[in-house]
Parts: sequence; structure tokens; C-alpha cells
Amino acid sequence: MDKTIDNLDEAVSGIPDGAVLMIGGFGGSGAPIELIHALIDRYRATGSPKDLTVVNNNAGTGKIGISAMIDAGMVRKIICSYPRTKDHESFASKYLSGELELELVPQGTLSERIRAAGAGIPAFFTPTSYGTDLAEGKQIQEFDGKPYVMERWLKADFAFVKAELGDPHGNLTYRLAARNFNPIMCMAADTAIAQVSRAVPLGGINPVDVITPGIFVSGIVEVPDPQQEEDLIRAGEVY
Amino acid sequence: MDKTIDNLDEAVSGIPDGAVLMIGGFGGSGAPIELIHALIDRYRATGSPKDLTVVNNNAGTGKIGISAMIDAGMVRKIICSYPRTKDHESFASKYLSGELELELVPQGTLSERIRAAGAGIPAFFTPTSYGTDLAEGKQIQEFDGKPYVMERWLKADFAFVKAELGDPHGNLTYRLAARNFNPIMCMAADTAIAQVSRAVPLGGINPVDVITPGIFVSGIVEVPDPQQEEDLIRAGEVY
Amino acid sequence: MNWQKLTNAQIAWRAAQDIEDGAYVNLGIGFPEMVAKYPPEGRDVIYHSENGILGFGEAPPEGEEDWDLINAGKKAVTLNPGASIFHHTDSFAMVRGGHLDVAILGAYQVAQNGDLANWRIGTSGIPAVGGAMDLVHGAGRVAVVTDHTTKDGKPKLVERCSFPLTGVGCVTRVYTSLAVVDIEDGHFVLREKIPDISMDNLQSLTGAPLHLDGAVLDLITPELT
Amino acid sequence: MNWQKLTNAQIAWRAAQDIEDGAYVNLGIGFPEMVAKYPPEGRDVIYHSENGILGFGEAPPEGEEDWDLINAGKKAVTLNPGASIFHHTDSFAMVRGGHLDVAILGAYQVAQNGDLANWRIGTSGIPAVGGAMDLVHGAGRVAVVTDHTTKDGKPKLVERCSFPLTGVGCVTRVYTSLAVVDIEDGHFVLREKIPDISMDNLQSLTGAPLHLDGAVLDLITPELT
Repeated sequence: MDKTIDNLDEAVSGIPDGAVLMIGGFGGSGAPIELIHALIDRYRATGSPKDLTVVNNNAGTGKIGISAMIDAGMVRKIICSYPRTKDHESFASKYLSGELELELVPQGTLSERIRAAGAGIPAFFTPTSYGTDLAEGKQIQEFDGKPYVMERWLKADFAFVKAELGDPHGNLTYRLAARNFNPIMCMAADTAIAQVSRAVPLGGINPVDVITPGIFVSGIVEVPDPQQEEDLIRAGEVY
Repeated sequence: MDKTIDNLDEAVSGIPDGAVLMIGGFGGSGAPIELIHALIDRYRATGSPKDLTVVNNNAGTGKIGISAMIDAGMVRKIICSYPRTKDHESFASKYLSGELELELVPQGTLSERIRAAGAGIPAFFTPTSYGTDLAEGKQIQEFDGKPYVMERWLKADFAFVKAELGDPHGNLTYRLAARNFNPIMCMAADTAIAQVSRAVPLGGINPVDVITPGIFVSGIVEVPDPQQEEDLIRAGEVY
Repeated sequence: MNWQKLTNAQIAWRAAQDIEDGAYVNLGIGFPEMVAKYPPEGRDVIYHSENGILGFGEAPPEGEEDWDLINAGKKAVTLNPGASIFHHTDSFAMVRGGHLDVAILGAYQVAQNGDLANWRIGTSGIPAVGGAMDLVHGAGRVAVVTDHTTKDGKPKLVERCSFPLTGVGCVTRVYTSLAVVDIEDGHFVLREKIPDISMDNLQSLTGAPLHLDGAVLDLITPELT
Repeated sequence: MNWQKLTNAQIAWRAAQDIEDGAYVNLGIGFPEMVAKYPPEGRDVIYHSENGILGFGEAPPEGEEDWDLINAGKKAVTLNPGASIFHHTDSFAMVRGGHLDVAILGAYQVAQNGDLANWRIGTSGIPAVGGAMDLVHGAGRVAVVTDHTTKDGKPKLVERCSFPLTGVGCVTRVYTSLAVVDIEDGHFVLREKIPDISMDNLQSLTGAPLHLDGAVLDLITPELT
């Protein structure tokens, strides 16, 4: 079994129009910039994939990454908790003009919905958002005298994540707090693609150090010395 | 902040009659034998704690550990998935005579209920047990045309777990597959006590290697060279 | 009887032939564990254990067991390169979340609609369910390995399970000591049978009609005991 | 006005004095983050960040940032000894599961029944909620740090929130630029006020009755800007 993919072009080749795509990372940490940019390259060259639904904590910052996807016109809908980052013009202009749909989800509910999808839990109850606008239309149930909101799992067709080490079975580790949404997105997507800073042979990761077991990962592509989103934003890069 | 407890007697001193006690481990791996035996010592000396509800995957094997708790007469109820281990006489005799109550829970549902308690999720839906005797009396709901069973969180007053390394903040790692139920039981219990094979100073565990963050742990007690339940059972030990 | 039923090893061998290269597989405790002994040449199979292991390997030599490294049957195992370890809830997330390709389980009874009974016989004694009720959900396919009949000759493939159910409509293929039977649209469909048994005899040992859908192949295995 | 309201730093200082030794604390993004600058001498406080860190420390010197190590406000941080890293769902398990001792958040409005509004003003523009709706549930206590009034002098402590709610009945204490106010049984209870403001003036800047329950202490802080 070897899940290694030769290059970024091939890694992003399977994503069809209309796909739900989870993109890991929180801020620049753990953001799979090279995978995102390879997908933009494909869209620019072929017009596909378009009408994507993107799941991320944010809705893009600056003029790279998810913002660049939005600018390119590939994105139909964003599911996120916090689209109002410091520089969110790409999102703002298309959202306010009605070209881009937004599903706003509290951050903990977002992560729990993603995990639930990976764990085969179609719905769960949470205290979060009870009594607020974000609970409108949702089933409410009391447990032990306290009201809770029912939330559904959130599945994806594909996930892009950024990992540190990856082996041919798809086992992954992450650098520091670059873990964030990446492990749960691997669980929730039919096909999870990881860009790894270093591909190691089988046995190159101690079994107790694996953070994402390979069963959740369909492919890994090595991207040595990956770009850091935060650096690109600070440098004012435009993709 | 120093969560280190001096000795086993002190570690088990806070558990009152009637407590719900989760005990980690699966078979002998990760079973906190020394904590269990210290609790039995206390019961023999003081008559307390009694009427305990014990949560574990099994219901004791041989004449040590949970079986010895049952034999001692401290246990009122067992919540587990598989009480019928190879040598389960201690459980069997008291269960069949009606002295011991059993709540049988499918293993995946048991672990998910424990995790839900730790995560503040009062209830969730699972396909497991739908259409079986173990779903009787439970709320059923369809999602996307498929029926699911609603299950409630499972909380505990105390948890006993066995870890490998522990630091003064309560951060833990586990040996090999000794992880099993231990991390989630730490999450679900008001007070989780870990016996650790080696107490290390703060900084002695790399932050990315921590399996159970200290926020889930109330106390650690060092037990160097801990006994292995499987060895005791094979040797026919009686506690 | 002018036929010889398959041994458990032969049933396990037959089940192993259907496991695709690269599959993630959970084998039930006991008889199903034998399937791991017969992986077809060149196929990479990764075994999952409920207690939090992917990629475990053979048992260590006696005396070299590490009892912190056991499988769901509480037997000592080793780790293959590429193995990973995780906690129980993550382990059942793999099961329930549909990440396993195959689960192969034992059975007391399998009904023609795919219902499985494998956790208790009747309602007396000590019940124990373990991970069986979880495993029947989520795996890409759920197969059963079993003798075709009980020790006293009663059918284990039945119209409707009389024992308490493990799961509803979950089994898609049964490997027995006499045949390979698929479950499709609420029917048993016979795919393979041992050459020496007649259709009539096989049907008489089966508790519900065996449907045909194309050729019935000969079920031939190596000599294995 | 013959009084000088507290600076944000002074409000943060006051809030910090109530954090017990050994507490696990989440500080909202922005102003609440200042609370971390004033831990009382000798108290060990462990800060939680939604993106999966316990025990983060101060910002690194400029130029030495590691952007894989940031807090929920996307600022670079360092790790204190004993820190741990985990994924987002485990992080919010800590929040929702009641494992944090204190959450200190900002507010647009706090109502006398403990309702909090801090995620959007009205329904136009771009909404963003982040972790606020999760943080108001689960922490042992949820406190708010805020100016006592809006920039144009309107009360932020109100009878009933007019802005969209973040959580219902969740706040138990408010540290403002003029006072420390508890929320008990659907009422504001005044605990401390800056010495120079009269009760009448304070009440006139507050959108619901301030109840008394024992002595009102002087709210005195160090000079901090």
C-alpha cells in the first residue's frame, strides 16, 4: 500500500465541480497553501473545479489561499465560524454582493460537527447557540432540565490538510499548533489529501506518535519547505 | 500547580460510598491495578467506599483487580460491554444471585458515551444497537432515511487510569495500546487519578506528545514498575 | 452424507480471498481471527483492533509477550511497520464512521434479510456484547464466517433470526462450511458451493430459500486443517 | 464628570485578581487578552487557546515568531513548561465539557439575567461568531470585561439585550470601567465601584437597577495604561 502522490497537480486532480472541500488550518498554522494554490492553477487552466463549498474556520485572509480561491471565482459557499478576519475583502465583496453563500457555525460546533461526520454520529446535542439566532429552526431538547440544540454532522467530499511527517500508509503528524482542524477534517472527508513537509518510509513514525492514522487519509504529497500563509500575507503576496 | 500525590493511600482516599468510578484499561493493558488494590485495602480497613458503580470494558477477570473489588463486596453495579471474560467467576456468582447490577453497553457506544460526557454533549445518535434488545426504550430518530438510537453521556465521579509518564500539571502519556479507555475516562470524571510509571518534571513531556492534557487530570501518583494484570492472572494471584 | 464440509481454516481461507489489496479489516474475536492467516499473495491488508490499533501483526513468540500490546481478543500481538495507536473512542470512530472496508464476524444465525444474531442465545446467563453491535455498522461490507449448520444440524442461515439480534440488515455475504451466499434484496443468493453436495441437500440444510443469479461456482479450497 | 473611569488595563488587572491559583482560563480575543498581563504574584494560571493549546505563554520577540504556534487571536505565542497541544475538537471538548475554570470575554451588552451579546450588532454586514458561543457554556464561571458604557454613553449593562445574543443567562460577573457587578437571580448586584462616582451617577449609566447585597467596596487599582 502506497498512498504517495507524485506531485501537487495530481493531488488536486480528482476534485469535481460542486464538491464540498474542507481545508485545514487555523490562521496560517496548518494551512495547506500549496494544495490550495495547485487547485487554483487547475481552475485557471481548465475552468474546473467550480461551485465549491469550502469548510474552514475562516473565509480567507489577504489575497492568497482561500481568498485567492474566492477571487478566482471557484467558490459558491463558505461554511466557517469567523469570516471577519483582518483582511477579508475577497470574501466581503462577494458575500455582500450575494455571489457567495455563508453558513456561519460556532467554532466548537463546527469542529464537533466535523468530528461527528468522521465518527458516524449523524446528530448530537450541544448547549452552544441555545437561545441565539444561530439555533433558529433547529431541534431543541432538554436533558437533566437544561435545553440543548441538535446539530448535524458535517461531511465533505475532500479535505486538504497540511502535516509535518507522512508515511506511505497515510499516517500523519503535525507541527506544534498546526494540528487544529486537520485531524478531524481527515476523518470527515471521503478523500483526504495531505501535503506533508517530509515523506518518511513505513516505520518512520513511532506508532504512538501518529496523530492521524492512515485509515483517514487517501493520499500524501510531499511539499518540502512549505510556505507559511502568515508570511505571504505579511509580504502582501497576491496569488 | 503540582498535582502529585504522595502515595496510593492518599490517592484513593477521596472516593465516597456510592461513587461512580471509571477504571481504565482493556484486559491487562492500561489497567491501574495498584490504584484498585489500594482502594480495596481502604475498604477492608474502613468498610468504605461501598456501593460503587464501576465502569470498565469488562467486569473483572481472575481474583485480582475489579474481580477482587467484587469479591470484597464494594461493588453494587457494573457498566461494561463484555462481562463474560475467560475467568469471570467473581462477577458471575454475584450477578446471577442478583447481588450485582449490570448495565450492558456496546463497546463503541460505551466509549462514545464516556467521550460525550467529557465533551459536554448530553446525547448523540448512533446506528449501533438499532433494532436490538439493547435499544429498548431508547429514542429513535431517522436521519437521511436511516434510523439511529439516541444515547446519553456517561459521567463519573472518579476515574482511575494507568499512564506511563505524568508531570505535575497532570499531563499524561501511555505505553503502546495501554491507551484504550484511559484518555476518555480522564475527560468524563470529575476527578481523574492517574498512576504513572514515571513522574517527570514540568517540561518532561514534549507538548505535542501529550495524550491526556492535564486539565482532565486531578492527581498523579507514581507507581514505578507497576504490576501487569495479565501476569497476575496467569500466576493465579488472589488479592 | 457423501460430502465433506470445509474446515474452519478452509472457510477462513475462502473469506481471505475476497479481501482487496490495501483493505482495512476488522476480524471478530475467535474463529474470524483465522482469516488473517491466509492473505492472498501480494495483498497488503491492515488489521484494526477495537482497543486502538491499526496494523497489528502476528503474535510474538511465547514468553516475549508485551501485555500492553494486545488485540480485542486480549491476545498479545506485534506491530507491523506503519502501525498506529489511538484511544478507544477514535477506534470506534473508525468503525462507526465507515472507514473500515471489511468486517468479518462469527454468527449464531444470519437471516435472509441480512439480520445478524451473534451475541447471545436466548435471555438467560450472562450477556456480553463487546464491539459486535458497532462492527455491523460502518464497515464497507460485513461478512460472516460460520459452519453452515449448528452442531445438531439446525440451519444457521435462517428466514428470520430467533436469537437476539446484533444488527438489522447488515450482513452482505456469508462464508459457510458448504457455500458462499450473498444477501441481496432480502434473499439468500447462492454464489458457490462445495462440488460434492447437491442443490437439494444444500437447500435442506438452509433455513430459507437459496436463490440463483447466474452460475453457481465450485467452492474449492486448499487442504487446511 | 468628576470621576476618572478605569483604563482597559486597570479593568483587566481587576479581573485578574479573581483568578485562583491553578485555574484553567480562556481569554477572549482582544481586550480580554490583557488579563494575562496581571496575574497576581505566586498564582499559576494556565491559559487555553481554542485552536488547541493549553499553557501558552507570552509573545516571542518580534522576528522570532513561529506561525505554527499562534493563539485564537492568531498572534504568535510561546509555550510554557507543561504545555500541551491537541486538535480543535478536543479543545472545544475542554470548553463545552466544563473543564475550564474561567472564561473572560468582551461584550456589546450584558443583561441583568446574565444574557450576553458580543458577536454582532444588528443583522447587517458580515457576521462572525468564532468560539464565543461555545465559551459561554461550560466554563466554571463566565466573566465579562468591558467599558461601563458605549462610546456615545449608552449603557452596556442593560435590562435586556437588544443585540443578537451570544448566550442565555451565562454571565456571572462583569468588570467594567466603573464597577464590579455580579449577576444573581436575574439582577445586577453591585459589589465594587470606583470611589469617586456616586451611586446615583453609576445607576444613571446602567441600564437596569443595581441591587445591593452587603457593602459596596471601593474599586481601586494600580495606575496602568
